[in-house]
Amino acid sequence: SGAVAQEKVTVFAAASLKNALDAVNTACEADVGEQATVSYAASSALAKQIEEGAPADVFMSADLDWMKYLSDKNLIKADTETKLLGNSIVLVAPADSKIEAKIEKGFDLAGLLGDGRLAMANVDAVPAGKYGKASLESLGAWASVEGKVAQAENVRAALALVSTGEAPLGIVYKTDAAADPKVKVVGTFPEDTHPPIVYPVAQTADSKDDDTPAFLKCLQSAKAKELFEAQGFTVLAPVVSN
Amino acid sequence: MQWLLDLTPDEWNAVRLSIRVATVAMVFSLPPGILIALLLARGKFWGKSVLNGLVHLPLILPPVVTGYLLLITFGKRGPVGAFLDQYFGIVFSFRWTGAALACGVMAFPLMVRAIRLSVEAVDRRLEAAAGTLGANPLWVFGTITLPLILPGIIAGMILCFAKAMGEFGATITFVSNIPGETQTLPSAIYTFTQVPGGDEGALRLTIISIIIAMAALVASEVLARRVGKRLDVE
Amino acid sequence: MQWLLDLTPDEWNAVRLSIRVATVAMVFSLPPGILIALLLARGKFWGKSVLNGLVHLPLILPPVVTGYLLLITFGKRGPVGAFLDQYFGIVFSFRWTGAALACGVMAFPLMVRAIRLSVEAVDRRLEAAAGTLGANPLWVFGTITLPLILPGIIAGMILCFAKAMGEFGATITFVSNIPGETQTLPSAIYTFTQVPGGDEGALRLTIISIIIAMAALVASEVLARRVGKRLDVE
Amino acid sequence: MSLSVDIRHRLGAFSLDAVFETGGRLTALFGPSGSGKTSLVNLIGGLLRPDEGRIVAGGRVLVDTGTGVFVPKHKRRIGYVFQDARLFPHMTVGQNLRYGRFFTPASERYGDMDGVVELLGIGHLLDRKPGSLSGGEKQRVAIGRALLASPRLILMDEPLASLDEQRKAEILPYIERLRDETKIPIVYVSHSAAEVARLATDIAVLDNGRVAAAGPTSEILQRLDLLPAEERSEGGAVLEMRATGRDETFGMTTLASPAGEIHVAGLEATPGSTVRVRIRARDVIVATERPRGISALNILPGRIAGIASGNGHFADVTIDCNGEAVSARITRQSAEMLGLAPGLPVFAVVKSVTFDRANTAKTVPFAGDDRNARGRVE
Amino acid sequence: MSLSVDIRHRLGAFSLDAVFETGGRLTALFGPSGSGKTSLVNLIGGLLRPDEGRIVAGGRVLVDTGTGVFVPKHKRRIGYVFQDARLFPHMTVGQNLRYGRFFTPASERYGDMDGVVELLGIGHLLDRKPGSLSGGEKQRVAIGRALLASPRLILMDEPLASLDEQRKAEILPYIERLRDETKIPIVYVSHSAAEVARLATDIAVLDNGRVAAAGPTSEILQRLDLLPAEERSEGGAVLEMRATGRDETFGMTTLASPAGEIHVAGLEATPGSTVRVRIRARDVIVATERPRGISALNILPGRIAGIASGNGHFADVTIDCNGEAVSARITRQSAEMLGLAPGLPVFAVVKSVTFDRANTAKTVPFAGDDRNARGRVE
Ligand SMILES: Nc1ncnc2c1ncn2[C@@H]1O[C@H](COP(=O)(O)OP(=O)(O)OP(=O)(O)O)[C@@H](O)[C@H]1O
Ligand SMILES: Nc1ncnc2c1ncn2[C@@H]1O[C@H](COP(=O)(O)OP(=O)(O)OP(=O)(O)O)[C@@H](O)[C@H]1O
Ligand SMILES: [Mg+2]
Ligand SMILES: [Mg+2]
Repeated sequence: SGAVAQEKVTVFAAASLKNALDAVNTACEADVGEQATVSYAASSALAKQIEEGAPADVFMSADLDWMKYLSDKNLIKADTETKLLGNSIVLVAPADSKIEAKIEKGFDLAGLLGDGRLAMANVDAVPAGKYGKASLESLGAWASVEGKVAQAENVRAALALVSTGEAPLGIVYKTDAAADPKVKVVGTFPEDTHPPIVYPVAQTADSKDDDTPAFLKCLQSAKAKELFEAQGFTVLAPVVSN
Repeated sequence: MQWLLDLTPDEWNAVRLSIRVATVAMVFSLPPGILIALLLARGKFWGKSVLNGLVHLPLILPPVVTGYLLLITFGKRGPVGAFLDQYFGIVFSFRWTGAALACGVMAFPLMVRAIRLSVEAVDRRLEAAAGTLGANPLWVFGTITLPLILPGIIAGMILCFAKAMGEFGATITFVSNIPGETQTLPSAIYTFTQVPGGDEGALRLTIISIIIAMAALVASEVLARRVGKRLDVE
Repeated sequence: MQWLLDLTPDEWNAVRLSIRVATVAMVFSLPPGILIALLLARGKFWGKSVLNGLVHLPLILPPVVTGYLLLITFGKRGPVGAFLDQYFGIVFSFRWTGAALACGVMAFPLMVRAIRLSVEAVDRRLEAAAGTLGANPLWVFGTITLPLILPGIIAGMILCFAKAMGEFGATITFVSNIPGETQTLPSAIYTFTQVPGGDEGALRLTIISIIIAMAALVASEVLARRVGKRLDVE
Repeated sequence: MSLSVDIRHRLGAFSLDAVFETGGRLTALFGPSGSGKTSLVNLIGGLLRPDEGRIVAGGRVLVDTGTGVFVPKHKRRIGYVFQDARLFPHMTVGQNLRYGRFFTPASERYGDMDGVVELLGIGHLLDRKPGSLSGGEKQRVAIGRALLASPRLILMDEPLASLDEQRKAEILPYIERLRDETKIPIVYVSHSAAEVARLATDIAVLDNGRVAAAGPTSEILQRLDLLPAEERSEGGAVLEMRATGRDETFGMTTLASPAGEIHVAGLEATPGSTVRVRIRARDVIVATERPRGISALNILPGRIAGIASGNGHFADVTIDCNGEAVSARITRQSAEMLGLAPGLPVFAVVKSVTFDRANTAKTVPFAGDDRNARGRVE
Repeated sequence: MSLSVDIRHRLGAFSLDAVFETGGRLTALFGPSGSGKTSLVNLIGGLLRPDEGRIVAGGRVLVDTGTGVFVPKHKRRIGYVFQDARLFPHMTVGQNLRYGRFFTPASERYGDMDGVVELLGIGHLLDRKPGSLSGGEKQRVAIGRALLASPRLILMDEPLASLDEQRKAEILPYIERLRDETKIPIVYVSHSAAEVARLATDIAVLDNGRVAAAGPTSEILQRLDLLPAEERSEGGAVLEMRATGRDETFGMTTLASPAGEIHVAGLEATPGSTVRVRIRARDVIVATERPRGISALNILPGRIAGIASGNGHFADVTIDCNGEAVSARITRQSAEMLGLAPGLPVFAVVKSVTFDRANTAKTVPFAGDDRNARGRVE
């Protein structure tokens, strides 16, 4: 069964894409001729695996850095790289929280936190954390909350800290917040306060599967757009019609 | 119950694969596990501390690091991986065999420790007695030492199996998370935890994983009791 | 060498914290570890299988799941966490104590197994002999059983320490990654592995982690040899 | 001090059903391998809990399944010398020896460490671990450990089995002194009839889990039929005699009883004291006329009371010496040749060197509860 | 078959320095506890590698530190009965018994399982695990296991220590037959002078790691001064006698030697065969005139050759019976009373029952290398 790469399109995708991509994958079966095999993991792990010769045809990263890591090493087909999806980050609180705030320059995040901690994904490594940190910096709030940040392994863990009430506030993707009834969105961080949140996609340099272009194309189809948006993503790439 | 078993084909694959991976990891790490446990318990050689350290390494390193080290060693382009591929046709990277390797490596310190403790508890005078009766060292090992360390072996095996059922950091880093090929139960659970609304799916797979491991655990206890009874002491 | 020790203050904190967390996890899980090992090795009670299963659970579950379970149990609003906070002022969430708890829980099955194997190897006739000499069961335990299971205890402790040096999945999920408070070495290493170009930093911290764990390992071997010598057998 | 045992206990296919009572100071358990001696001792020591029954030692109920009494072993204050030494492998010999002492209230301690260590010849071993001791060394340390726990009841399971005669000869008098000078009751398992005859005040003979016979040593040893065939040559008469005189030139002591006078070498007994003397049946020669010019010093006149010759080549002759019975085991041929028949006047000829140093009765008087008045050893 | 030992070995503070040679079939190692008997046996068995020295058994160099020879224990084909039984706890008694047999080439097997099992009385234990056996049962299984390995050299370390007399009496003849009918040399450690006297063709006396004396049994036992004080009563003369007749009525066998005739009960010896008879010094009565009308059947005339009375109350009298020496141990008082002096004609009176069944010499003829011509047992 070592011939995965020859039979099916193999996609290495950031774990946070699972729900949306599973749906799209099913919808695209007819167009591609088969369902793609999707391996979900952290973008970092996937990138390093591709570097070590993993049988991936498509790489979908949660941020631009790991895509760049591979393109710098000529491990992806540069002409196939597309900024596919976008997302936004929001400030969340437990559903029963009384906290209200308007996110704007100079807002008193530290005051809202009190003794509590601000749950974020890792601010150096995980995209959502990096975006959040950038936003807070540009809003002038970072310095006052830096010591109160609890950095989780990933966005989901950060969300769990808020939904269990451990942390009074957290910064997560809109897509995650929307689906969790135990948290409420306090506010959305303005897009211009952080680098664009982008999920890029590309075909790998080693990809030999003939169906790969069809799959990439389907990702940009109208029905895919619908499914991505249903999960709260914004679709950045223009729709390619058949 | 229906709810529990209402799995997608990929999830069924993950269940089957996990059992296979855990079993293979357990079985294949047993011989080297016994060997190294014997060496550590009884050997006197230069570099014993180094060997001991190496064995413990997977415990000390974050699983991601272990996985990464496996990836660059046993991967297609890694020195060992390339060698094995070329001369023996054995490929680990992105295969379930790689998952088994990762689980075996991660569980190895546990297995070695359990067996080693049993080896150290063996009354060597019994081995000497077997020697006087004509058994050469290999026979002594097979007929005396091995049966006497069975409790440790069983403990080591069940630890290995349980660990393999839960291991995911090294596995996903080494062989990724490819459904039907390298997606074990813990990887599948992890994937569920990474998306909104995945909790139910994660819970379901977790329960299945617990059931399998518990069955193995109970089997091991029964086996250990039977072995213990064979000793029939006061 | 200079390169190795050229750490940022946060990294130094992580080193110190890791040692502290591993030590505390090791020391505090020892008494319950011995107790439960004794129960499992010798007890005959209803629910023994359940206890055995519970002990193994952290091995079976993906660390993330264990971390999550800790979070909802020992967290601020978790039933146990709230109770401990209110009546004893013990808080785990976002504290290094929580990291120690997570490491202790993750290493618990290893510790219990090692001690249990030793307990099962104890010649109970020696305990009976001590009893005839006037030692009540507690004294028998302290003067006979405990010294005889020392090899298992040492093995359990070093396994716990090593595991705590490498544990990261449950820790970061439970108490997250707060520099100076809950950022242990593996968390710091993990962070490095998640950024492109972080390999060098990860390597440096990994080497430091290995050095610490190896020192502990060698110490444990020396200790075990000394204990073994105390038995002075043929 | 009395010991009363009435228990039933199953071990696999083996079932122990032992009933006996003894008021003696040292009760020997005697019987073939596998007859249940160790099991019985384990029951007395509290290492086994009987399926059913009752054990009372010195008025103290140790176990009674009827009333649910079971004194745990650490409260029984026993000194148990195990058949397999069971030394603590992680402690030095010295620590092993001191172990039981630690749990004894200082006021109840007796026996001194130095004395016991010297007696047992284990002074040079104190800092060693038991693992590398020789068989006999282990056994001696085990004896010391049990004795130094200052027990109120001593259980010894073949304590001297792996010791040479010299060592035994050194330790036996100590056990005799324990038996006679302190009031500590002793239960003593042994395969050696000589040892039992020398030490025991009472004997219980076990056979396949049942008590085949129990009673004072003199009674049991006189009944040769109770002993296994191979032990019978060790059987014989036990006479209570009084020391009447002492010849310092030759170191001989004269003992008298209604049966007559006998002369014993190397026995230290104050004149007037009572001494128990064992005359082994196999050491007695029967003569129809008083022998002259022979080295055997002891010639007791008597009359044949009975002849039993069930067993093959031998005849067991009982001689009534003025009211006391002396047994002789001779060949059937001799019995026939000499025309031995009940009523015939004969002489029992005994070499003096075959006497064992016997149980002297110069014990401290028994005084009520043994918890209050305890003799001291050393 | 000869055994030649010349080794030096240190164990902690103990040092063994043993040099002796024996051509006998059964060599007894005799000596006090801790004198190095087990260590010496371990060296012969290959469980210890000597610091220095050489051991040759039956022409085969087992170890020679000079030339670097060390035959590993599994190639020595020994049957070692350990002082501590060392049964395999995970195997049944039956599996323990068969263990060594499995490693013996079928052509070299001797002794049959059923016979040995019956002899040792362990038939009912075959399916049990050793853990719950009694002390004596363990010991018997250990003996069986060693014998059934069909060894070419048997090492027995106090094999009968924990057995009752009855069992011993059953097993001793078997060991005698092993010694006499097969050519397997036996090294036998024992504390019992009676056992040694009965079984040994040669004796090596160990004391504190040194060989104090070594030689044929008759020589060593006759030299009472070599024996520890407590063993001396077991010493005495060993006579080679020829069976000359048999009385079926009384089951008596007549044995003759230059010293005279003696009558033994219960000995099965074909007329004409040679029999070794031990006469314990303590069992001999010295008479200045021939006693009449006594039950003792054996009266050997002779002349006093010497009297030694160094030790306290006793005198050791050597009687020259027509060229053969018989020892008697009597009290000093008797010696004086009878006026014993060298040259005096006397009679040595011995009760027949005190004879042990002795070493019959009806062995298969020794024929060169013992590997080719091996007698069969059972
Ligand atoms: N490893 C060791 N280290 C130190 N001393 C030892 C060691 N092994 C044996 N000895 C000592 O050597 C001496 C001889 O031991 P060995 O077992 O040979 O005696 P033995 O003659 O068999 O005595 P026993 O009749 O009591 O069994 C003993 O004093 C013992 O304590
Ligand atoms: N747990 C058990 N299961 C089955 N049989 C047992 C068990 N324990 C003891 N026995 C049997 O009970 C019998 C009595 O054993 P015990 O140890 O009391 O004998 P003993 O009289 O001390 O013999 P020895 O003189 O050989 O030591 C033996 O036949 C033994 O095999
Ligand atoms: Mg016994
Ligand atoms: Mg010995």
